[in-house]
Amino acid sequence: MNLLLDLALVAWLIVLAIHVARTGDDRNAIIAFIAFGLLLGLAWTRLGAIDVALTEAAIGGGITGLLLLRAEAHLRRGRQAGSAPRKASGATSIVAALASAAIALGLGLAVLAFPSPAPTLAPPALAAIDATGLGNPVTAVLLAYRALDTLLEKVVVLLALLGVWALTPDHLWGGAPALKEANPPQPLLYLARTLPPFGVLIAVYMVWVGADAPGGTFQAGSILAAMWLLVMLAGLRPAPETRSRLLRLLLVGGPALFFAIGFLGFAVAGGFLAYPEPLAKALIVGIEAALTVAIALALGLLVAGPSSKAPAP
Amino acid sequence: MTASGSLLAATILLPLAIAALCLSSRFRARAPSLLVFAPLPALLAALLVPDGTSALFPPPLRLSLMLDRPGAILLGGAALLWSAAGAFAASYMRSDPARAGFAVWWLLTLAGSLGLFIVRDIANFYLLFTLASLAAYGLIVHEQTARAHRAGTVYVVLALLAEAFLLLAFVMLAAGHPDPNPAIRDVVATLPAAPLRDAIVTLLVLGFALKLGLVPLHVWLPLAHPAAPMPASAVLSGVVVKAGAIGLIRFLPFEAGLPFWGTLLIGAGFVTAYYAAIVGVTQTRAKTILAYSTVSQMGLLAVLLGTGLENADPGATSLVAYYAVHHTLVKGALFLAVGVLAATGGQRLRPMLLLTAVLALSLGGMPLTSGALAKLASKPMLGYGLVSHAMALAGAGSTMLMLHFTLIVARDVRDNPASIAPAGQLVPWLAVAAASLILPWSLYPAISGEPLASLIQPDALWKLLWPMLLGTLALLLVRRFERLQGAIPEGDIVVLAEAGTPAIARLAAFVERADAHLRRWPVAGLLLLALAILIGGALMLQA
Amino acid sequence: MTPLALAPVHVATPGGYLLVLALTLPVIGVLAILAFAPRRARQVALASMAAGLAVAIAILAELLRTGDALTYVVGGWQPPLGIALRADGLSAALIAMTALVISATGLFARGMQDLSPETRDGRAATTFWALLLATWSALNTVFLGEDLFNLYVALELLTFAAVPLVCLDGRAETMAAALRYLMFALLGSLLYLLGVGLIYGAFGTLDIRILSGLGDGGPALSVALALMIAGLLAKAALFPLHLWLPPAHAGAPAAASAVLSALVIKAPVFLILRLVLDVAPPEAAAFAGQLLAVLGASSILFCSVMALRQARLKLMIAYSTVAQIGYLFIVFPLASGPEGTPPWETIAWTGGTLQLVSHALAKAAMFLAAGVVAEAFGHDRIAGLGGFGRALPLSAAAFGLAGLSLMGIPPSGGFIAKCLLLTAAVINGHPWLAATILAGGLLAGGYVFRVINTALASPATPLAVQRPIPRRLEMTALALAVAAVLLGFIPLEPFGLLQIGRSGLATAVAP
Amino acid sequence: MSSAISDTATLFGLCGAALAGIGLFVVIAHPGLLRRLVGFNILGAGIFMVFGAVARRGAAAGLPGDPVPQAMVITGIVVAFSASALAVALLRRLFDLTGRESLEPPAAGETPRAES
Repeated sequence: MNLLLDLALVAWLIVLAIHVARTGDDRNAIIAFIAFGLLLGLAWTRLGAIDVALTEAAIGGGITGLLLLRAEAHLRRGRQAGSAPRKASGATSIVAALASAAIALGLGLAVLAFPSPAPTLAPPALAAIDATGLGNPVTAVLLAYRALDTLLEKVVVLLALLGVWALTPDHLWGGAPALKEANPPQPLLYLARTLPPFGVLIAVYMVWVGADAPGGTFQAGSILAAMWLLVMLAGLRPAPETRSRLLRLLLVGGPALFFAIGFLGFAVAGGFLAYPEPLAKALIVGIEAALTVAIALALGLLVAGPSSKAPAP
Repeated sequence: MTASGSLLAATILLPLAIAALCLSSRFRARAPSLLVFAPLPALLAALLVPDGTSALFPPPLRLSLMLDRPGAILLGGAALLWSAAGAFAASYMRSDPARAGFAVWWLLTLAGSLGLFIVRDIANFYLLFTLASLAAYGLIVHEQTARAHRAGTVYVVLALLAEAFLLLAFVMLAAGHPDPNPAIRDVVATLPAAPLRDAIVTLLVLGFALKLGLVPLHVWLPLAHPAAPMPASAVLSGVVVKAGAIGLIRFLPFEAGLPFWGTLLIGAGFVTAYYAAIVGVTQTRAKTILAYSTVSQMGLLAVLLGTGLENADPGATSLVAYYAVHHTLVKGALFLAVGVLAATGGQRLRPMLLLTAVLALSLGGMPLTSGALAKLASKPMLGYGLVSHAMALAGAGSTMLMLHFTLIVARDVRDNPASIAPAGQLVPWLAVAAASLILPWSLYPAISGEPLASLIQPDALWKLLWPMLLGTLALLLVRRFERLQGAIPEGDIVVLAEAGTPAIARLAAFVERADAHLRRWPVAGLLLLALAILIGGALMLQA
Repeated sequence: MTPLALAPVHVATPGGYLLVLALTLPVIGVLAILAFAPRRARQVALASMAAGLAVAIAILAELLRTGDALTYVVGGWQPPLGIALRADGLSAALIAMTALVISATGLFARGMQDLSPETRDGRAATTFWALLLATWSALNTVFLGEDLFNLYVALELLTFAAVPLVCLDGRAETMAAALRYLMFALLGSLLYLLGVGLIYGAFGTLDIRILSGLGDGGPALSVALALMIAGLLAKAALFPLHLWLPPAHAGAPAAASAVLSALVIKAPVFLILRLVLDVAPPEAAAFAGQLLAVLGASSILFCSVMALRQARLKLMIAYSTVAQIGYLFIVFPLASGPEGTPPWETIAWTGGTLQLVSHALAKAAMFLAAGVVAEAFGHDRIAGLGGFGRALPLSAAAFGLAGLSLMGIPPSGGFIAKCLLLTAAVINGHPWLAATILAGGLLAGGYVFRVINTALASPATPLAVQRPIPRRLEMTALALAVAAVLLGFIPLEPFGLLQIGRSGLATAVAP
Repeated sequence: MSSAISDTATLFGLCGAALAGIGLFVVIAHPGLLRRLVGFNILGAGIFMVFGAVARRGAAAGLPGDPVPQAMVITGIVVAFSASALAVALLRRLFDLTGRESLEPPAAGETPRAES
């Protein structure tokens, strides 16, 4: 029964992906991709990875979808009438299809050839979790065992934001991005008024339980970002100016706290990014809280794009 | 460090130091007047340092120097010419706004070319060889004319080619050696038994022959030497080409001998000597004729080297050095003469023309001149067979070429207004001319082992005179055919090579089109996947 | 079979904390720049540079003092669960090189920004400092990382820092160049990531040191290595995957070009080296080495010709980068010494490293000099620069000296590098590689001389400087070029520093 | 590891392989930059799914999957999103400046908008 469900899921995913490849219209492709992202979330639950499923659904499908849809709309508005979307030439397509198929085949072979029993780090991850005081092994991996990756990845996000901001025309630098829809439809306004309080609540809850149960800083951050974007899209709150001091301090605050506690480890726990055992959980949850704010802001601002209004004098 | 060692080191370091001081703009203005002093350590070293002295400098310099007899002879003659030409340059370039830059290139070339005569290890030989080659480029293009740029381009291309041949040869020579930077002598000793012997010798001969200007690798020389300012032409033709000679002296195994390669060098040498004489006699510019004469003379040098290599006669190296020093001084004096004569007119012209003619005919072997000495000294080694006769015939060719030169110079200066060249040019010229007459006499007994008296015996004189008469006759014959004058362009077969340029341009255009195609996204993307598939497939098949 | 049964392979060494500093200090500078006002950006950046330079020197000194690699286990979590950092001799050399080039570029950028005070605290200037520091952190992480996924994050950090550098000036063609760069780099990153997933699936660990001790991974390892190497090649812009490099490196501001060409593309090359040397099984390494050498040789020949054909100075230098990177790939077959000699004890290993470092210094010098030229005359068309040597003698000298190193003319680091590679080619019997090395030198001579000739020319109307250039700005390029030349004085034999920390490794190549 | 878990993991692993292939195809063959970005996201999803299969196969000690690759996927998703955002911003700016939506020179019949 479960296998049938899985097969159907896989079939849908592949059909949607092929649709993205074949459809002539970008908007059509993006909508298919959003559906694909949601199904992907479902697939992740089938793979026993609730944390990933939440992240995938929120970021992979939702926010990425929004980003792409906005871009598509922008291009559509600016496009001249009659410039038809281009398609790849036939020969290129055939060769590319063959080459991609060969790669997929190789991958498939590799997947089938994985050793059995599978090597796994689940037991040691679980064995070491007591030292962190956490209950969710994924959070333990993200914020303790492989905290360096997470730390660098936070910097990656900030850097991407910096890169987006760097694309601002010089006279608009430091101003605010324009996110508001020209005529926000009523349902959007309604959602933007009602959803955010619940969203914030869910996010806070997620950070809190993320230590022990599925959920955590990314998931919470992306939900917060989604709420914020909703508010900005509906025009209930303007997007902040990118030069705003508070904004920048909040953005930097999460990673900075992470670094600070990491360096504190030198003094009290014998090494960088090491946590003193009794305080480990408290410190980690603290870091997560600060990171959640930073992530939410960064994700929202990444969707909002470079500023399009000159900074207020 | 002994005094001798310091003197040897100063040979290289003093010119480099002066060049480095030119970074200061105040010093730079005075640099040309110092050119005369830069080669003095070399001169002193050649005179004072005993043969066989060596000096080692610790890492990171890894420099080791050694003075032997051929090196000392070449070093002394070259230093003399460098010094005199330096003095000449200070006067000649007086009003050239770019003379400071000229001085820097001069000093770098000087350091490289003199250092080559005394360097002992293989890496620094290459370094100094490169220094001399590349810095000479600055001298060649100094006048910034279209001619100079064409000459410079041809020169650089072939110089870099020579570098490439030599680098590979040196690396192959040193590859089997435990010391990463061995002494040249040590690796050459192992050369005859080396597994890649013939490849190495091919590369060495190609590399040095390019420098020496052996036909058909000579094309750059008649373009480059005349393009430079007069004093620079003198040192390029007099000294810098000898880098090829010292290279062959140092790197060919004269102890063990290589008969095949000896014969090959003899053949190439004669072809060069005759070919350059014949092409040279069709030329109409004095400096170009001198350049062809240099090519021809380097051919004769190659004959001497080839003979030594064929007979496994290490003594040949001293003889080659002796012949080379004769050419250094005479050719240097002749180039300076062209400069001096151009600034001279009226009554004073006649004695100067006479002296120029004597110098020119010295290359043809005129009795009592250095040319005669050099030829007589080499007679015993060449024997009395075919080679000896061919050599005499080459003397006839040289005589023909140099008479042609004298006539051209005389024609060029016929209408000069009455004046006299400044002393700053006249004195250096006379000094080199005098040295070219005296120095070979003083060295003769040591080189040939025969008393000076043997030089004035009648049969020795006759051996020298009949080729000269033959050469004179040949010239008279040539001058009957007016059309021959200017019939062959300067650099002769370089024109053929340049005809190949469109093909190269087409190839380059093809590369450009290919690049534009490869850089298209789908193509590059597919290539990326293809690489992944190729690597993956191969690894899976292996596993 | 499970890696857990093994004793810890990484034992933290006393100086290990230096590695953490090398990795984190520049990033902290980025955070500070974001948090502070724009006008503070350059002070923060210069302070971070001083600190970073000191750390790099300390790492090198510590390595030489102890004669052993530095190791740090982050958070005390032993791999495979945690992440380790490790600096062996090669890493330390690269970290020092990075610090040197970044600091010089920083000084240059400061001087360049001083030329136009009105934009000094503007968008491009402020962003540049943050991106420069981020690049530095990313590079150090790549050179120090032992964990393949950690290296993935570092590579992405590098991409995200490098791409905006390309289009800082905001012109349309640099946008296109940046976008093309970003897309191809992403493709490369994703292929690499795919390989990481397969390796984890096969071995349950991503630690290179643990992996090097494990056996054959079957098809999964083969596919993984193929994908990772191909992906990294895309990021290294080796021919024929160089589509993005020339416009990106030529379009960026001079200081950015210098960092991109000198340092950024070295990161994927370094990772390929580690994969082939430490992860791939011997036969796979041998095959991959052959293939990489073929690509490297094609790169040298093809892109040198392209460099020769360029009308613009910066494009010429950019193509030269692709050509010079080729030399790093022909090291692979050359470094397989006689039976039993591990690669890092061969002269080719020293030669390759020296080529990497001397190219970094020389190429940075060239781009900075070209930047000065473009700034002074308002364009960089070679045909229109006749006689620039008279107006900018120091820049012309810097270009010439750097050119010596690229051509492999003594005395320079490039010469020693090419000499060692050539010797290795002769000893190991690779005549084609030897010929390629020489031909590449000749072609490089061609394009360098073209510029030198232009610099020395004296056109009828002397070239007018549109904008006076302070001497100090020119000195930076000259200093880098001189450093490239001074590298020519290291000994002509396998270099001790580069062997530190290698010998303990159970190697894949030497059985 | 039970065989059901193993089957699911393998199934999704193969699905990941297929998705990666489709994503690669879109990225390489499609001239439109926006579609290429969608392709990148599909390629990324495929890759993450291979990680997911690996994680699922590593279910042990009472955990439904190996947490280490799961954590990597979370990191990877955020990085992939950042890349998409940067690419979109670049694309929009390029479009605003030139009217181009693709990096290849426009095919015959298409007229590029005047440079602004």
